[in-house]
Amino acid sequence: MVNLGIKIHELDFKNPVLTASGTCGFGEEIADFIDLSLLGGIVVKGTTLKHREGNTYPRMAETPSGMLNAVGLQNKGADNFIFNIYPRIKDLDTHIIVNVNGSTIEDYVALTERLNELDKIPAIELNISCPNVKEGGMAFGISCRSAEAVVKAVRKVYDKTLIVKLSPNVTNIAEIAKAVEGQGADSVSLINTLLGMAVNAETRKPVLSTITGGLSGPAIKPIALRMVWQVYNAVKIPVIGMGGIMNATDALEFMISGASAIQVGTAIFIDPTIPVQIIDGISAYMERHKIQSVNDLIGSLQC
Amino acid sequence: MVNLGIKIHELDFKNPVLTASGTCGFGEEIADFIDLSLLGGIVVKGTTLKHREGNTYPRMAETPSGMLNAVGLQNKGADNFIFNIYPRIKDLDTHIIVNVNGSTIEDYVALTERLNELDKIPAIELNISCPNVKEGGMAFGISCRSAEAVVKAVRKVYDKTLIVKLSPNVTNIAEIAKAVEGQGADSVSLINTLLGMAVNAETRKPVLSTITGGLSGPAIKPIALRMVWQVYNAVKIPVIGMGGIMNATDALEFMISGASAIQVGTAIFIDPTIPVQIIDGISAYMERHKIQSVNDLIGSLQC
Amino acid sequence: MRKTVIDFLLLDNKQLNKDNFLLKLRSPIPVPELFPGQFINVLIKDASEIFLRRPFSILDVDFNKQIISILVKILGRGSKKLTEAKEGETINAIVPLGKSFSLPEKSDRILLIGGGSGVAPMLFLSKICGLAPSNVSVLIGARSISDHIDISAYQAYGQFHFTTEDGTLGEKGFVTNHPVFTEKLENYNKIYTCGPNQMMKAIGKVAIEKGIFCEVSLENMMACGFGVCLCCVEDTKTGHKCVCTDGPVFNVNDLKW
Amino acid sequence: MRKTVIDFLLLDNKQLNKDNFLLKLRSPIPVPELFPGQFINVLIKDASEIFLRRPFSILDVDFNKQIISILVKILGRGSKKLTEAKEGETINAIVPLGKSFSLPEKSDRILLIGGGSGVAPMLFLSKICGLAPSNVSVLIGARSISDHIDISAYQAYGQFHFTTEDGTLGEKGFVTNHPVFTEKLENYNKIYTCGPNQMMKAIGKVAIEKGIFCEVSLENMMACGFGVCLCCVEDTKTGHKCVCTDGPVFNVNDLKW
Ligand SMILES: Cc1cc2nc3c(=O)[nH]c(=O)nc-3n(C[C@H](O)[C@H](O)[C@H](O)COP(=O)(O)OP(=O)(O)OC[C@H]3O[C@@H](n4cnc5c(N)ncnc54)[C@H](O)[C@@H]3O)c2cc1C
Ligand SMILES: Cc1cc2nc3c(=O)[nH]c(=O)nc-3n(C[C@H](O)[C@H](O)[C@H](O)COP(=O)(O)OP(=O)(O)OC[C@H]3O[C@@H](n4cnc5c(N)ncnc54)[C@H](O)[C@@H]3O)c2cc1C
Ligand SMILES: Cc1cc2nc3c(=O)[nH]c(=O)nc-3n(C[C@H](O)[C@H](O)[C@H](O)COP(=O)(O)O)c2cc1C
Ligand SMILES: Cc1cc2nc3c(=O)[nH]c(=O)nc-3n(C[C@H](O)[C@H](O)[C@H](O)COP(=O)(O)O)c2cc1C
Ligand code: FES
Ligand code: FES
Repeated sequence: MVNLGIKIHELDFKNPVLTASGTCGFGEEIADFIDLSLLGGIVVKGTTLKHREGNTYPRMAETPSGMLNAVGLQNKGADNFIFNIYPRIKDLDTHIIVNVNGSTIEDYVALTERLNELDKIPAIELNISCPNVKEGGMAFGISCRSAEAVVKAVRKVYDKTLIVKLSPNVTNIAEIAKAVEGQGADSVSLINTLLGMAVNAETRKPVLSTITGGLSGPAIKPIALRMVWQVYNAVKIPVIGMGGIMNATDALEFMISGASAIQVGTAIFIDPTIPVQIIDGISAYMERHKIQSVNDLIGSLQC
Repeated sequence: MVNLGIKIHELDFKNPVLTASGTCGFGEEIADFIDLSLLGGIVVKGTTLKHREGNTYPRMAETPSGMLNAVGLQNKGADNFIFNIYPRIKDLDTHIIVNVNGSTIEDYVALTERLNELDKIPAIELNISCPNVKEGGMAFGISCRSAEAVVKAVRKVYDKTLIVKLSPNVTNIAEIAKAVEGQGADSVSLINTLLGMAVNAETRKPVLSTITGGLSGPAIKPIALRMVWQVYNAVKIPVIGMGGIMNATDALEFMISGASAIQVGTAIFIDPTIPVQIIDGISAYMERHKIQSVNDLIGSLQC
Repeated sequence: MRKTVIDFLLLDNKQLNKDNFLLKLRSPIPVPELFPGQFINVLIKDASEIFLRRPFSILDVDFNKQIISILVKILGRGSKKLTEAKEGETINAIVPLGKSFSLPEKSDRILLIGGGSGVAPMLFLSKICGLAPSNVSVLIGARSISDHIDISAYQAYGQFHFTTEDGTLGEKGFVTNHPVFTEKLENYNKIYTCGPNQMMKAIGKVAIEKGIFCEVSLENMMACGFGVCLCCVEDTKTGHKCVCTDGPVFNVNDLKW
Repeated sequence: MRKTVIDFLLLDNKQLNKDNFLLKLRSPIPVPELFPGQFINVLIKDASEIFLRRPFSILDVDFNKQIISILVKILGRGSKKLTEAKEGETINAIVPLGKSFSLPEKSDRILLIGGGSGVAPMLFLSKICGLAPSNVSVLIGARSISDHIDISAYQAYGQFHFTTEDGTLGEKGFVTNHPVFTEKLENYNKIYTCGPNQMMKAIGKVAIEKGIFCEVSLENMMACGFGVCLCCVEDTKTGHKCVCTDGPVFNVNDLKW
C-alpha cells in the first residue's frame, strides 16, 4: 500500500487531490457521482460577504482544449453558506476549504472573520485572482503591493491554514508568491484562469456578456506547469497546483514540478468521476514505480 | 470583387495575411506548397547579427491544441541572410519582413542598420519577446523601460516601417504597447509564445532541453484575441494579430478585435497551404456579408 | 435516481431526414425513471475541436430494454460527429439531468408545441401524459417538409398539426400562425413548448396575456449540465437560475419574458 | 517532385501482427519518385489530443497504381488512431519528405539492418537497390516472433536474417549479436540501418571502428517535417542539422556518435 498523505502547513490531507473552486459547487452537487470522502479536499464555490448575482448570460465559450467562463462569483453570500450550506457539508469526511472573495480588503477580512469561527473549515483559499469581477478579484493579485496588503489584513484575523490563490495574468508569478509568503500565507495555489476572449465572427460580437473571461482546461496546462515550477523554486511554503488537469498523468506532472497537492477544475464538467480516477491513477503509478510516499514525488523533477 | 488591401504605417499590403516568424523559414521552404506572391507578406525566421546554433534537442513538445518550442533563434546570422538568402527572395512579389533579434541593444541596432540598407526589405519586426534565449529576447519585452530603450535605439537608425513584436508574458500588454508607440514604433505585432513547460511523468524529466519553452497554437487563441483587443483599444498605431490562427474564421476574429493584419504561425506546420486558404476564406466571408473593404472589419467588434 | 456517468451502447443510429437522426442508446444498468424535458449530456469523443459535452433531450425510454432514445439535429461540429457514430460504438453520457415538464392532471387539455429539435420532449410528453388523445394536441413547426421528422409512432397519443415556413406541409408560416394557436387556444388550459427561444417567447407572451399555464424548455449553452459551473443561467424574476438544474423547464410566469 | 499536401484514399489497412499495420494509400495525382528513407507526414484527424502530424517512412511505392505503402506500429495515440482508419477513408499527408539513403553502386555488398518499425525503409531499399540478391543481406531484429512482420514479399531481394530478444525467431539477442554482424561484417562494404537510436548507435560505433560506410535514419520528434520549424535538429559535426530535410538519413561519420 502506497502512502498518499500530504501536508499543507499543519493540515494533513488523506491524498493530494482536491476539487477546485467554482467547479464542484459545495461538493453536494457531485455527491451522486463520487464518494466525497475519498477526496483530499473540496474547495467550495467562491464566496463573498453578500449575495452576488454574477454576470449576465452568456457566461461561457468553448475554446480549443478549454473554455472561457465569466460567471463573476455568483453566490448567495456568507450567511447562506454559514447557515444553510455549512451544516449540511461540515461532517463530510474530507477537508472543506472556502474560497474567499471580496471587492475591498474590508470585505475579505469580514468574510474571513466569520469563517474563522466555523470549526469544520480548517482552511481558506484567498482568491485574489478572479478575472471576472469589476472590483477586487484579480486586481489584488497582479501587484505585489496589493497582494501583500490583502494577505496581511486577512492573516491578522485568521489563525487556521491560509492558502492564497494566485493569478497567472502577471509578468512574474514567483515574485507575487514570495510577497504573499512574506505576509504569512501558509500555502499558495495556482493557477486561476488566464484572461481570454472569444468573438463570434458571424455576428461580430463578443461571445461573453463581459467580453473577456477566464480560460481554463488542458489548453492552459503548459503555462500552469511552468508557473508551479517557478513558484516551487521561489518559495518555501507548499504549492497547490492546478490548470488543465484531466487525468493522473497530468496530476503527476504537477507534483513532479513542485505541487504538494493538486486541484481538479474544468475536468469535473467533462466527467465528475475524474478526481477519484486521478487518486487511483496516482496510486497505480506509485506502485509501478515503487514509490512509497507521494511526498517523494513533490518537486522530483530532474533537470 | 472585395478589396483586401490594408496599410501598416506607410506600407501597403495586398492582403492582411502574413506568415509568422520562425514558422515559414525564409519563405522558400513553403514555395512548393503555395504561390508566395499570394501572401500579404512573409516574416522570415528570427535573425541575429551572428550565427546561432540554438538550443539543444529536444526542442519541441506537443500539448493539448498546441505545442511548445525551444528553438532558441537558431539562424546563420546577418551575413548569411544578406548575401545568401536576400538575393534569392528579394524579388518575390510580396513583402519580406525580417524578424530582428539581439542579446543587447547594440546587437539590435547593429543588425537593424545592416537591414536598413536592403532595398527590398520594407519593414522589420523587432522581436523583444523570444522566451527561448538566455540573454535579451523576452527580457526586453516584459518591462516598459527596457522595451522603450531598445525601440528608441532602433528607431534612430531605421527609417522604414518598424513593427515591434510584443510578449504575452506580462501583466499589462497594453502598457508595453503604449510605451513602444511612444518611442516611434509604427506598428505592434502580438502575441509571441507564452512561456510554458512540459514534463514526462514516467522519466520525471522535462521534455525540453531548456525545461521551459514557448506555447503556440489554437490553445493560446483566446489569450491572443484578448490581448489584441486590449492593445487595439490602447494605441493608435496598427496592430498585427497572431496566436493560434488556423483558418479564416480565426483570422476574422482577430481583425474584428482590432488587428489590421494577421500572421499565421504554427498552423503552417499542420498544413502550409493554410495561409492561402485564409485569404480565400476572408474574401468569401466579405462577399457573403457584403463588405467591400477589409478595412471595415478592423476593430468592428460590437460591444 | 442518482445522476450517473454511463457508457451506453449505440444500438441504432437512423437518419430521419437531411439533418435529423434518431439514436437509440442501451444502458448497461437499469435506466432511471425519466420524464419529458429531462436530458442527457453526451461526450463527443475523438473530435479535435470539441471539449465540452453536448446536451440532448430524452425522446423516449424503454425501461425493460434499458434504452434511451434521443433525436439529434445537426447544428455544428458536435452534433455532426455524434450522428456519424456507428452502431456498436460506446456513447458516454450523464443521465438523468434537469427538471421535467410538470405532468398534466386528468382534467387537462394540453397543447404541445415543438419547433426544430424541440419536438423530442413534446413527443415524449404526448406519449406519457396519460390523457385521452382527444385532450392532447401537438403542434409541430419546421422550415420545410424536408425538415419534418416522421411522428407516426406518436400519432395515436394526440391530434397532430403541422406548420412549415414554406407551406410544404400543414399550414404555411410559424406555429404561432396556426389556427390551433390563433383561434382555438381557449380549448387548452395548458401549453407546453420546446424549440427556438424566439418561438417560445412568442408563445409565452400570448400565454401570459391570456393567463394560460405555460411551460417552456429553454435553449442554453452549458459547460457541466449538473449544476456546478453556473454558466447556464437564465435571469428569472427570482434572480439567476441554472437552466441545467432549476430547468431546463420553466413556467413562463417565472421568466422575465 | 514538389512537396505536396495530398488527400490519399486508404485502399487497404491490414493488421500484420499485434502492433503493426500495413496501410496502402492511393494518391489522386501521380506519385513522385520516392526513395528509401524518405517519409510522409500524416495528419491524424478527429483525435482529441493530437495536434501535429506524424511521420512514417515509405515502405513501398506502386507508381502505376499511384499507391504508397507505409508500415505503422502502434506506439502512442496517433499511431493507434491511424491504424483504426477504415478503408475508403481519406488520409491527408505531405509527401515526399526527407533525404533518402544513398543508393548502392553495382559492385557493393550491402547489409541492411532494421529494428522495430525501422524495417520499412530497409525492405524498400532491398527491393529497389538493383543489386543481385546475393549481395544484399537484410538483418531484422524484434523483441519476439509476435513482433515480426511477414517479409515474404521481399524475400527474393536478399538474404534475410532474424534476431529476437527472446529467441523465438532467428538468433536470440539483438541484431548486433547476430553472426552476420559479429563475424561476417567484412562481407559488406556498406551498412544501412533504421531502428531505435540505441541500436543504430551500437551499429554505427562498429562501422566507424571498422571504417565501413554506414548510413542511419534517425528517430526524431518533428513539428513540421519540411524544414521550417527547426525543432528536429541533430547535433552533427557541422552543427545542428534538421532531421526532416538534411536527414533523416545521415552518414555516421557526420554524426557526433
Ligand atoms: C437542455 C437542452 C436540450 C437539448 N435537446 C436537444 C435535442 O433533443 N436534440 C438536438 O438536436 N439538440 C438539442 N439541444 C441542442 C444541442 O445541445 C445543440 O444542438 C448541440 O449542443 C450543438 O452542438 P454542436 O457541437 O453541433 O454545435 P456547435 O458547433 O457547438 O455550435 C453551432 C452553433 O449552434 C449554437 N449552439 C450550440 N449549442 C447551442 C445550444 N445549446 N443552444 C443554442 N444554440 C446553440 C452555437 O452558438 C453555434 O452558433 C438541446 C440543448 C439543451 C440545452
Ligand atoms: C523520419 C521518421 C520515420 C518514421 N517512420 C516510421 C514508420 O515507418 N513506421 C512507424 O510505425 N513509425 C515511424 N516513425 C515513428 C512514428 O512517427 C511515431 O511512432 C509516431 O509519431 C508516434 O506517434 P504516436 O502519436 O503514436 O505517439 P505519441 O503518443 O505521440 O508518443 C508515444 C511515445 O512515443 C515517443 N515518440 C513519439 N514519436 C516519436 C518519434 N518520432 N521518435 C521517437 N520517439 C517518439 C513519445 O515520446 C512517447 O513516449 C518514424 C519517425 C520518423 C521521425
Ligand atoms: C466555471 C468556473 C468557475 C470558477 N470559479 C472560481 C471561483 O469561484 N473561485 C476561484 O478561485 N476560482 C474559480 N475558478 C478557477 C478554477 O478554480 C481553476 O483555478 C481554473 O479553472 C484552472 O483550473 P482547471 O483548468 O483545472 O479548471 C473557476 C473556473 C471555472 C471554469
Ligand atoms: C517553432 C517556432 C519558432 C518560432 N520562432 C520565432 C522567431 O524566430 N521569432 C519570433 O518573433 N517568433 C517566433 N515564433 C513565434 C511565432 O512567430 C508566433 O508569434 C507564435 O507562434 C504564435 O502564433 P501561432 O500560435 O500562430 O504559432 C516561433 C514559433 C514557433 C512555433
Ligand atoms: S451547465 Fe453548469 S451549472 Fe448548468
Ligand atoms: S520538423 Fe520542422 S524543421 Fe524538421
